[in-house]
Amino acid sequence: MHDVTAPLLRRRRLTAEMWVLGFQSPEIAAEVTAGQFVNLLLRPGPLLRRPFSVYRVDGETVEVVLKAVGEGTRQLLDLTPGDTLSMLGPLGRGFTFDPAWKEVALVSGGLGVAPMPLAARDAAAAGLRVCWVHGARTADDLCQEWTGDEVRWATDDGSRGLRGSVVDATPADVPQVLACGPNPMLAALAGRWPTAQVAIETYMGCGTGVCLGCAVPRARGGYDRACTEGPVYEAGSIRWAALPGHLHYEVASR
Amino acid sequence: MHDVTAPLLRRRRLTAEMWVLGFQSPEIAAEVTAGQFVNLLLRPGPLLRRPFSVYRVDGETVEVVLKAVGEGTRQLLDLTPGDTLSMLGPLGRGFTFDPAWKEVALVSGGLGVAPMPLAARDAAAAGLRVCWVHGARTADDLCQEWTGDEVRWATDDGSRGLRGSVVDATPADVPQVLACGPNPMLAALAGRWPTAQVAIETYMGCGTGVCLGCAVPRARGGYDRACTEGPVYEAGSIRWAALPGHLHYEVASR
Amino acid sequence: MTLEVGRVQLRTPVMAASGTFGYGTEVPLLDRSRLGGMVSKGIFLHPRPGTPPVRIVETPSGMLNAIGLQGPGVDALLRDYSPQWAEWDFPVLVNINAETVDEYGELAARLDGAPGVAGLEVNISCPNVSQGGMLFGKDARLAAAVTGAVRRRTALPVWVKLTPAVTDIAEIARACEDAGADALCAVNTFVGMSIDLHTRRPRIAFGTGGLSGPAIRPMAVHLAHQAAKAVRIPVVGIGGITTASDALEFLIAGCRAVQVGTATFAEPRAIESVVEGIERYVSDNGYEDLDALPRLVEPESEAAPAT
Amino acid sequence: MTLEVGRVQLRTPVMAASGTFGYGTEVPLLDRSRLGGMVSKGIFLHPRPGTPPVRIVETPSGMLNAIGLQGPGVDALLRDYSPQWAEWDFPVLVNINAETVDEYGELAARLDGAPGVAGLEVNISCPNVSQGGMLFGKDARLAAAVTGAVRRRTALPVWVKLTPAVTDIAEIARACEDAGADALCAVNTFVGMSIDLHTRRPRIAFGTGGLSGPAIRPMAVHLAHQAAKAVRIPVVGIGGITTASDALEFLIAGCRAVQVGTATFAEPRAIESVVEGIERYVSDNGYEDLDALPRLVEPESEAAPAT
Ligand SMILES: Cc1cc2nc3c(=O)[nH]c(=O)nc-3n(C[C@H](O)[C@H](O)[C@H](O)COP(=O)(O)OP(=O)(O)OC[C@H]3O[C@@H](n4cnc5c(N)ncnc54)[C@H](O)[C@@H]3O)c2cc1C
Ligand SMILES: Cc1cc2nc3c(=O)[nH]c(=O)nc-3n(C[C@H](O)[C@H](O)[C@H](O)COP(=O)(O)OP(=O)(O)OC[C@H]3O[C@@H](n4cnc5c(N)ncnc54)[C@H](O)[C@@H]3O)c2cc1C
Ligand SMILES: Cc1cc2nc3c(=O)[nH]c(=O)nc-3n(C[C@H](O)[C@H](O)[C@H](O)COP(=O)(O)O)c2cc1C
Ligand SMILES: Cc1cc2nc3c(=O)[nH]c(=O)nc-3n(C[C@H](O)[C@H](O)[C@H](O)COP(=O)(O)O)c2cc1C
Ligand code: FES
Ligand code: FES
Repeated sequence: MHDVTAPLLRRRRLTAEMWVLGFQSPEIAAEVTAGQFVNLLLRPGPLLRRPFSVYRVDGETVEVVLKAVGEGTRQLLDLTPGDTLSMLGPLGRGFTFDPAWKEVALVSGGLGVAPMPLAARDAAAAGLRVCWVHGARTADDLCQEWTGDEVRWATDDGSRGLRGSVVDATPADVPQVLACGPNPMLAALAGRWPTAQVAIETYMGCGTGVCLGCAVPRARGGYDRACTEGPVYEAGSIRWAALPGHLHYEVASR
Repeated sequence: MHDVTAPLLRRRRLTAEMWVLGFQSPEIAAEVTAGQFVNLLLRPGPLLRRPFSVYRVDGETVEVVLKAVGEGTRQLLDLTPGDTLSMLGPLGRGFTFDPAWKEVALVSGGLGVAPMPLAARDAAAAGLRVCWVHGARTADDLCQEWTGDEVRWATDDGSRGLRGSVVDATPADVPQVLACGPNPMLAALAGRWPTAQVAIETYMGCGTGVCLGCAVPRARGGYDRACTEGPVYEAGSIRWAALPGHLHYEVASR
Repeated sequence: MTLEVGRVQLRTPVMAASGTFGYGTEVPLLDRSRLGGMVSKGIFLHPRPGTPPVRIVETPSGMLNAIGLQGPGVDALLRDYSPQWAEWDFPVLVNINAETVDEYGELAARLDGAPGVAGLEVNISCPNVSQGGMLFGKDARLAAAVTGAVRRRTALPVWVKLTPAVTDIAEIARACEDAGADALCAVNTFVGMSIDLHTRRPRIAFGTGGLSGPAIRPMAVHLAHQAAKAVRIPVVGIGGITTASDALEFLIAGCRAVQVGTATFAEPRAIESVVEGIERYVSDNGYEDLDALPRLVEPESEAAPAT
Repeated sequence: MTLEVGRVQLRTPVMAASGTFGYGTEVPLLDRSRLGGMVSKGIFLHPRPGTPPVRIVETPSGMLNAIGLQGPGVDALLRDYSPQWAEWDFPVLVNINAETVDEYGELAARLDGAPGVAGLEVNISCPNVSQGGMLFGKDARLAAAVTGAVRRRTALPVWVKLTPAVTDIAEIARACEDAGADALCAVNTFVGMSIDLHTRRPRIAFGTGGLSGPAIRPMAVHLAHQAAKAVRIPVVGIGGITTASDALEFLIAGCRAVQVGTATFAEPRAIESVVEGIERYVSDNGYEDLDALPRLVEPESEAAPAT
């Protein structure tokens, strides 16, 4: 784990609301694997760090993808190149890849696309064929960047690809699925692919395993820590009903 | 009183630590008189506004002078041209000028120089001869910008002008004195020129007269409000012993 | 959005809190047509000079204040302000303060029937000089005694403003209700201290100060919720409200109205945007009016938290 | 800067607070040589699953948490952690929790003499199941009963961690001292609530949560100061400490040491810079050591504030 003072190098837009920010962070770039995250601290800024999956790595650059949903993400999008923040990572346990699968579907909804480019990289390294499945509300919200051998789109309104959910767009016969997106989507996926690997989001206090704030309810009973044992889990091992469907609050005014 | 969304237009350095920031704020520029202040709100930023004397006015531009002493001033100095803040003002009652004086000494220590350029402007407009007296710890800390008919410098170490205080550097026979600086300096001045007009600093809650936080102890007993009846007072009317000598705290970590 | 709260007719559910709005005579910029009502700066029977500076320090997302209830006394209030208030189209409550139970009663009697006074807000966070300086608001019996004394001496609506730093706010809320309060206000500032490392003195000259601002909001919401569950009279929520979302937390927690204090220091027009935001929430969600606002969905467990 | 506090030998005056440092086994980046000591996550006699998510929400300059004292129980603690602690060169106190007075005593007995356990920190902010869930720490008699029960069952140093939301913390501090505490820790989190406007439920699934972080610091400094004035045993200051200046406020207010909690979430190395800053302050001011640190210059008036 490293605590890197990382300058913003560049940013680019993916959709009307989604941006990619690239920070210089050589130690983390060198170590991070698909599904791991970094925890970002802004000063001045909110009290706690903000966790983000690593989107892509390019040399010494670590990319994250985000949209403004609250104070922290707003401040992140207000950074100008050269501004620095503290980047703690890589954190958590990412996806694992088994060459025996031969093929893998990378299934994401909305911002859940975040861990997928690295997953595609690591899947390819493991010799796997990659089927990229990505969905959003409507065509304009789709992240156009994709990597793999095949791509499938899904939109709620049918404006691009399948009209329906990414779960429906995923080839039924694919041997393994790696997924990320809103909890209800992942819960649906767990019904069909209980052995899928899913990267889940929880609120986090520390991101390093000491606070027990990031409780993930397990099917076997009890909770463990998204930041340490997770954020990637076997879909069938999660007690989905005990996870909040949406994490849609924001720190109100300060 | 106006609440202006004011963009930073420019900044320039006065000393190693002192900077002038110029904001576009036409309504306030048009109305402000010497000794009045503006109350600046940064978002994101500290809870309360930060009061600053108006340094100079240039067309639609309102200038303030400051150095970094805490979170608010640090954030102000981090602004880049184009960034906006909320500027409330003009606030308080400034200096008054009487043509009968013929001459006036504008006496300032350190950042106390802040209200003096406007005072020189308004004094000249009232037909007064201006003697500019400015002091600091050492020559490097002196604000070099001055306006008037005569200038006198004072430094604690004698590196420029008189070695000693600005009070000593002020011509003994000047008919009227307008002063600003640390409270101990103003208290010393009050001993010699009880009818001097002094601009004093207190911590402020609202800056607009509603909180009673900016208490100024008066010689006649009781307190009144630096933001409303002040910040300019007759030196002899203040109970100096009841004013804190230094306002040197800073909001500790948040 | 007019509504009646504790026998006072409010124009909107958002009022200006005591001590943060003066006597209502110096309020810049705010569009007063959006103001539900206001509470005056706290007044004593006699004039008080207040505490020496420093009176205010900023703290993380909050501030400490010790003004010492500087004020002109009730005679001057009746002479200088109450006639003006009588002209205004929003209600003014007078925040009353005293050092003994009798003095509270006396003050209430003096204000009874005064023009422009729509009601009394009883600040029980005052030290009881006859009992070693303990705040009236910290003891259910004393809080009830003050409420009763005020109640007996005036026909005006009586709101009692609760002290937050108590072991059980529900007990005190019930005591005030039983003693005749028309409404409760929750909460006042929390006692705090900040120390200057250079002088090794408290930054606030008085020593301690009252903590207000967003920092206290989660505690204030909890206490207002506890109070609202304990009584049948309306509760007015106070503490760290800056935006409409903040105000709505109090309303959903069971409050009938709110007061905004510290936030107006940074944003003199804060109350306008709070009112607008509440209106928007009510209409966006298709509620008929504020009374139709659904209340908090209580979690299963109501036990005290184990962190 | 080694010092003895409440019969525990600390390496520096800055400790890691319970619940923010796990069991000390997963602490990234921090240079442990600067750590004065640590307090483990709170433990119960039996394993506890903890509360369902959401457990944490951020608030202005603070955060609410309701972890529900998730933990493996004392057997697992003795098996998995205490042997490791015995190898470490800084003291580990175990934060003990229970639902009855007897259970506190039982837990203390189980930990007595365990390797690597330097002392007990008694968390009295637990609901007393046999008395309607009122926190032990809210009542002087109950707090003393818990302290006494622990004291009788162990020879280990006993520190008692005070609950902040009480009418009179000095009374409870004295009761714990009289019942045999070696030190007091002030303070634990403040109860708070935050409401989700979309679901109209508390954001914390449990309902309420404990407020920590810089927001609470002015209150914590005040309460630690009140406690320190009330007792002769040492007081350990806790609440919102992020920098050395914050820690020094507690020390000048009369505390002998401090604990850092929430700040380490953002800055895993916060404790290092707090220790360095204290050392610098002590040497810059020419004090021989921490004991020579002068205490607060009390203002003339000590009455409660009238805001
Ligand atoms: C392992 C992990 C990976 C993530 N990866 C990404 C990513 O690649 N791209 C992306 O846009 N977002 C990602 N998130 C969510 C992201 O952390 C939140 O959107 C962000 O913290 C919101 O911060 P804010 O200050 O803008 O919002 P606020 O709502 O103001 O934040 C308030 C608090 O809630 C937390 N929070 C709010 N929303 C979420 C959320 N959805 N998940 C977790 N915590 C939340 C914040 O961290 C903070 O503590 C990830 C979360 C986790 C746990
Ligand atoms: C009428 C008036 C005019 C002023 N004019 C100027 C000026 O022209 N140039 C300038 O540099 N400074 C001026 N000051 C002081 C300036 O307001 C403070 O330096 C500034 O508020 C410090 O903010 P901070 O966040 O950097 O410091 P912090 O110490 O972090 O601020 C904490 C709190 O203390 C207050 N505060 C801190 N120092 C002072 C101070 N010296 N006076 C008043 N409040 C203080 C802040 O407003 C804030 O509420 C003036 C103050 C007043 C009252
Ligand atoms: C400067 C100041 C002065 C105050 N004066 C009084 C007062 O005279 N009487 C009173 O009952 N409350 C007083 N209060 C408390 C407020 O009315 C309010 O209860 C408290 O500040 C919490 O709300 P807020 O966080 O919105 O400010 C004062 C608060 C401040 C900040
Ligand atoms: C996530 C979290 C878990 C905590 N768990 C415990 C606990 O198990 N036992 C306890 O006595 N205090 C617990 N606390 C309280 C802290 O030890 C500390 O008293 C409090 O957080 C205030 O300090 P701070 O502001 O530095 O965090 C916990 C605090 C947090 C934030
Ligand atoms: S976020 Fe603290 S343990 Fe996972
Ligand atoms: S700063 Fe509020 S009255 Fe002057």
